[in-house]
Amino acid sequence: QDKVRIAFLVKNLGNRFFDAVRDGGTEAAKELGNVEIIYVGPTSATAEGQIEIINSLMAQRVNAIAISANDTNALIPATKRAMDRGIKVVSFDSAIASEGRIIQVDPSETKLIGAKQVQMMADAMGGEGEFAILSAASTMTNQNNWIAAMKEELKDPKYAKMKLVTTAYGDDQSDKSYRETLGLFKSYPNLKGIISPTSIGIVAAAKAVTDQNLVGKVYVTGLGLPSEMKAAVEAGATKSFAIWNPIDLGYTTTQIAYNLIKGTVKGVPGDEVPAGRMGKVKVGPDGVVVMAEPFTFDKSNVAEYAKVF
Amino acid sequence: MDLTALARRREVVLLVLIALLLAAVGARAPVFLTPASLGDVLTDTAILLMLACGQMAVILTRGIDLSVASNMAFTGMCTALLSKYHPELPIAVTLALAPLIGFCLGAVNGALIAWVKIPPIVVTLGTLSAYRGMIFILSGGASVVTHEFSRPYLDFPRQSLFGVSALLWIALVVCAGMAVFLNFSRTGRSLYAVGGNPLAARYVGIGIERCQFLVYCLSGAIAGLCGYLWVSRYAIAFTEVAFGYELTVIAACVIGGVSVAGGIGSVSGCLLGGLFLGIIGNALPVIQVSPFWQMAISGFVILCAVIVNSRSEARKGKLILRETEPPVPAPLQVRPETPS
Amino acid sequence: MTSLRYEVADRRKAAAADFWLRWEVLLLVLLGIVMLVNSRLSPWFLDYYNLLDSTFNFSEKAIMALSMTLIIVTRDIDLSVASIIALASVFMGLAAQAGAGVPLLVLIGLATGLLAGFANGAIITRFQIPAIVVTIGTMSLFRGIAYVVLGDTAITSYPAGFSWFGQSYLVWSIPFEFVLFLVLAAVFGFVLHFTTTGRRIYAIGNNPVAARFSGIPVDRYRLVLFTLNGLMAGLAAVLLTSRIGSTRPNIAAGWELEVITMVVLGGVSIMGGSGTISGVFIAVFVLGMMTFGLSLMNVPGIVMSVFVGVLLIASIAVPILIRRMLRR
Amino acid sequence: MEILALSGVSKSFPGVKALDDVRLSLRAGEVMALVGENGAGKSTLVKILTGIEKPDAGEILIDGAPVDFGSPFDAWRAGITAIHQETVMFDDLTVAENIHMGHHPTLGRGPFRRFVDWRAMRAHTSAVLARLEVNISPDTVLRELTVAQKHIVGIAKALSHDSRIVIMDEPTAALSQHEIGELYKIVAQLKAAGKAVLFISHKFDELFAIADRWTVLRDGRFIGAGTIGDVTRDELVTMMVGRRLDQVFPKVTVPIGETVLEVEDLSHPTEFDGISFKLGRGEILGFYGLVGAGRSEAMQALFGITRPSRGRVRIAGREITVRNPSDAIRAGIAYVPEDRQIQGAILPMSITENITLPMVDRVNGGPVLRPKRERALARRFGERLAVKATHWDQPVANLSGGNQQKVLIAKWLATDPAVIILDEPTKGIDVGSKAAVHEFMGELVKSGLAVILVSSELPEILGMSDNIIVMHEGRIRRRFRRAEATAEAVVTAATGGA
Ligand SMILES: Nc1ncnc2c1ncn2[C@@H]1O[C@H](COP(=O)(O)OP(=O)(O)OP(=O)(O)O)[C@@H](O)[C@H]1O
Ligand SMILES: Nc1ncnc2c1ncn2[C@@H]1O[C@H](COP(=O)(O)OP(=O)(O)OP(=O)(O)O)[C@@H](O)[C@H]1O
Ligand SMILES: [Mg+2]
Ligand SMILES: [Mg+2]
Repeated sequence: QDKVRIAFLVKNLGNRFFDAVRDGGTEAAKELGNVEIIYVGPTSATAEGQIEIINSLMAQRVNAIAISANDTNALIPATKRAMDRGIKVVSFDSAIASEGRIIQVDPSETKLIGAKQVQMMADAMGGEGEFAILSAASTMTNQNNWIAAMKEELKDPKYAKMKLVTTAYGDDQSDKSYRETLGLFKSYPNLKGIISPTSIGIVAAAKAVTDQNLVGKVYVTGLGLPSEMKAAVEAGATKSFAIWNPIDLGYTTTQIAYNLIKGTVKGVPGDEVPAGRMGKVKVGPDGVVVMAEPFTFDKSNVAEYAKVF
Repeated sequence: MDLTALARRREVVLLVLIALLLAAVGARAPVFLTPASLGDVLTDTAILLMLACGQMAVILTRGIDLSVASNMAFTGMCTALLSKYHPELPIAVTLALAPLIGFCLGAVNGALIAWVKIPPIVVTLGTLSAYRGMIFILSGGASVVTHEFSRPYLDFPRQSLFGVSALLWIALVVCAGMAVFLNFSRTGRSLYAVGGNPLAARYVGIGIERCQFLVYCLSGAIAGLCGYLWVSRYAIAFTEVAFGYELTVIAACVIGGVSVAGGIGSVSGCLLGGLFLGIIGNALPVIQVSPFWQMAISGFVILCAVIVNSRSEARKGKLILRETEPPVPAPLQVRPETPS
Repeated sequence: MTSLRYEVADRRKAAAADFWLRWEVLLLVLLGIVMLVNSRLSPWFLDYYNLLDSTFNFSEKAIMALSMTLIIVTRDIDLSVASIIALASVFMGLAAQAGAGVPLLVLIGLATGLLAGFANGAIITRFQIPAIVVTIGTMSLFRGIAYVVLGDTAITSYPAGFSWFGQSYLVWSIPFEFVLFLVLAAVFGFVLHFTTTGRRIYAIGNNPVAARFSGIPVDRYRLVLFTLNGLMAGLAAVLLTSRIGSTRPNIAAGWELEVITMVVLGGVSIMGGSGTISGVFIAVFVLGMMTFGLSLMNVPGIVMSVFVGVLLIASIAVPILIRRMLRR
Repeated sequence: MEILALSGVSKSFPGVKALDDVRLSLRAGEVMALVGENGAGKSTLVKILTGIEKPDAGEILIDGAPVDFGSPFDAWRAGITAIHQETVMFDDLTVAENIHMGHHPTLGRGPFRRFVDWRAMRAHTSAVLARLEVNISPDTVLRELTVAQKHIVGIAKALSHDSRIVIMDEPTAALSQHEIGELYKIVAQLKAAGKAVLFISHKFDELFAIADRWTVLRDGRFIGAGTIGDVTRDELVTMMVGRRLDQVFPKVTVPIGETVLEVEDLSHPTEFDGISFKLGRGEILGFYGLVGAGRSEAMQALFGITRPSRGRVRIAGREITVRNPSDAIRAGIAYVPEDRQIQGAILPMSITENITLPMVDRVNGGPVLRPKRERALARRFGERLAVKATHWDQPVANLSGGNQQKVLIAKWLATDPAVIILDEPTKGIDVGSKAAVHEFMGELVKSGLAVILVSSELPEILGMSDNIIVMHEGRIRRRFRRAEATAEAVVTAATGGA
């Protein structure tokens, strides 16, 4: 019998986070047997690039496509066409709007992610002072959702002494993020912290803090990869940062896609999908599957995880 | 030189513009004008300045090197991998190897342009893609990040000598070397000839091919060196390093008055052009202009600069009517001595 | 009249080598090779529907390559096309948010492109600045405006019927976009090769000064061509926006170089004055089929760019080298 | 004593055998005239002697020893310098650098010995320019010089090097009478200093005035050589073209008809002022002046290339506004520009396409191309001017200078104009073609055209014109009727005298 082919279409290639997701997928494939994982992504993180790849995956008649979308809506026409041809489409990490996929696997809940980062910031800077956000491109859905969630969380009276001064955008480019960080230092001499909910931004911001000898004065936190953040944590620029487990994410997504292909579940809200070592996952409203709270890394555990992803 | 002639020099115009720009930014955010802050700006712009110098040499010969950013990223990745897998190698090796790798990539451009005679824009458009793709093939798409580099690799450009960072020293040496090369070497002068009038250059025996080959090698070597400096500065090497940066480099040259038609340009103009862009890039976050404006503003500034340039360039005709003295030179005597 | 007359033939006797060294023939051979290799390597390649669907990947770029051909033939270049797409898409998006209907949206897209192209042409001809310099500037400016307007938002509220342009099929499952490209290619080919306008465009590309002395309004032609190029970018914006149903400021990033690559691979000299639409037409397929084949083998896009870069250089270098060898 | 000898030199370009078994010898202290029709291969020979082109076969001997020039630099070191037919200069560099490009003086001493010595370069430039007794600063950017001054710099460049052989390829073609006189003196100076001069020109008067010996080429082949005293002009011409030419200026006088063109007070803020004249059917109106007198500028304004600040133009009594060249073409004005390579021909395009370009819509009878019609027209006018080509689709770039000029005149005749402006129509054209052009002007006026002839060649102006206008520094200095024009009076007016 033919192999079951599941394609992982990621935002862009060369991103360790997604590489780890793929590893999770491969792990699940091995367990399931007879599953082939295809790992693809555009050069730069654009919707057009992803659409081209969806077209080619459709032509190859893969059985399922798991997508981390560069654009919530732009992929819908393409994925709809794919679904019309019987290809199961699930999205993970960065979602496609509900009509363009069957299931969205959220690594964590937006609200949790926002709250977590504000909490880490508060811990690092002692609960009071000015801080800024360094985001990626201004167009990224999940970034913007998290920022909105952070702002919501800040309304909590226990954060009353913390002041969000501005949001800067580093376009997920190291040099730009770095420059933006330097700009923040100049514009806000009293700045005590930076939250960067993007793995490239957080590295650049931590590097800028170290380079400017501001360790101990300005703290960087946000979402990052242990392997990339190890140096920053060791230098003291970052006390703690968070990320969900990409391996579990890939693993679960593969399990869900496989079950959809086999027809064991439909993927409608209320379904319980068997997901190997993750147990059963429950499909929530709008076809969203939520995994766990983001995992926090600090001096105690970063070195260990840096070897993994 | 009288005052109007001085005012017509592009470098002077640019200098005034930069002063105005600094004043305007300083008025909004005085912190920007502190020596430390200006030092940061200079450090941040150093790589751009070097690249612009290399690019200028290319543009002087009527060429263009669109592959600098890809070259830079490739070389950066090579040095990064080297640092990752052979952290024991002394920094001097990296410093020698980076320009060498860049040189080789530039030499490929140069050979195709000079001897196969493919137009520069076509060759470098091709290598722009090809070199970028090679990074992915080389690294398997993975990035090299902070803790994977050896200490000296990351620290070297930040070491300071007489209060100036090594990065700036390198930029200074490269730019000064370029200025000396272009103004005081026969080869440097031939570049102006090759770009100004290739036919005439051929008639005076200048090896056009040699000059073309040379400038791409030079631009490549500088890009290679900058590749290491860039990666070390931002402590990350990945496929998309400096993506699209070639256009910023060219913009710096253009603002600095380098003529894309070839034959016109100076290192000082180029440096001012680079600084101009560098200051804007660094000032916007400081004066809290929304980052979304940054791109539009640089575009606008580039347009303004080239329009102003073109105005001051505009030929004022031959002014036949203004000549008052009839052109009757004294009769020429036949003198038998040998011409020297 | 005095004079000893010379026998002057009407035209040169064509040699066989001339035919085989014609760019179009070389490209056709190349296309053949690409098709053959791909069909060998992937079982999915030679599939009617797959091939037709793959045209979605390049139709918009190919349409822009047509007008870009004219621009490059007149010795100019336009690096701002991709940014014009972004700008036009943004304005369409704003109009859609304000509740504009489909015809109005299309009109706005085309008009934005037209105006942006006109702005390029006006600055270039009015101030006599090289096109490459001006369009590097407007490239940032136009996309910058898109960022200023959209900031961190995306526009997705397009009316239902709008998706027709980029997603519909005509007879025999041929995508509308592709048919549009074929029609436009025929029109552009006719204009460039069989009309006096085309003749004048070649004259301008070969020697703009002499063209002006021959009574050709050179700057007006350039202005019109840049405006036309803007219009084509506007059209591409309509198609692309309709196809993906959303607008972001980074839409079509990097397309300018892909479009220019198509044109140059099509044998259009970047120095102006030579090149044919048929060459560009074939080049579109060479690139389109090659990337489609590679993507069927799940080769990452960035690795494809190595193929594209090498193909671009090799396809130009090899005939030059062959000619040089033949001359020996 | 023979210092340069060439034998058996051949050179082919794709499709043309430019030189075929050519020989030539030069002796110290003499001027050798090299003559031949357009396309005879003279410039190609110069390029071979200066190392720009490599011969396919043959031998170059200097002082009896064979040499092989790998590059122009080798030729330069061997003591050969040339003033080339095309002005080959660097507009954006200074005079000093233009003269020294390719062999800048260096400091020669100390750690910086390989550095360019700007001081020495300037000083040397001043010295060379002083020897030519011209007042140009070495630091002037070339772009700011007049055409004549640029030419002087070109000459200075050739003289700046202590060369033994100086080649001048049509050096006088763009110079005015006055500067030609200066040049003759320089040639005499070189001769006296024991140099060998190879002088190429289509003007026989000057050849007989300065040359000692002659060599004739025809169709790339050596025809003959000898001493200038032993040959007559007619004999030379016969050798060049392979037949006799009897008349020099075949002036055809037709009665001047009604006024077709009337120009009144045409002015420009900086280039010319108060240009007024009338031109009748069948008239040839000559415009004379030094290079840079503003003739071309005025004509180009008339043709719509530049915008005049005031003035009126009437064609056949009707006032017209010329905003651009196509207005002028529509009104029946044709302008054959002086700069063939840049303003005139579209070199990579075919003869046919060049000829039909100004009226491509009319020829094709609509916007769609009809190759047959175009070729018929090209053949008609091309044959009328005896263009030498292999086929009508040949690129103009492959033609010799003279044949390019013929194509250009054909191009403008094809527009069927009422007034044709010929700006230096015989600049750099050989006798045969020149006679053809002159004869042709006669035919033009006979057929009722009015001709404006802008020329810096005095005999041509005097020989061909019905009326002569002399310009000086942008203004009309004097007008002459044919009968009252003498060489002295015209030159005096041109140099600003009364
Ligand atoms: N680069 C070239 N490629 C092809 N043909 C050439 C080239 N250069 C010269 N020719 C041809 O070689 C022949 C000799 O040209 P050349 O320029 O030497 O003539 P010439 O005697 O100097 O004529 P003129 O008096 O018009 O300057 C001509 O037929 C010309 O068309
Ligand atoms: N200083 C200069 N710099 C550059 N080009 C010049 C200069 N002077 C003259 N020219 C060129 O030479 C041509 C001659 O122009 P102008 O009208 O000044 O003189 P003219 O009287 O027509 O001289 P001629 O026809 O003998 O060259 C112009 O078309 C112009 O292109
Ligand atoms: Mg010649
Ligand atoms: Mg003139």
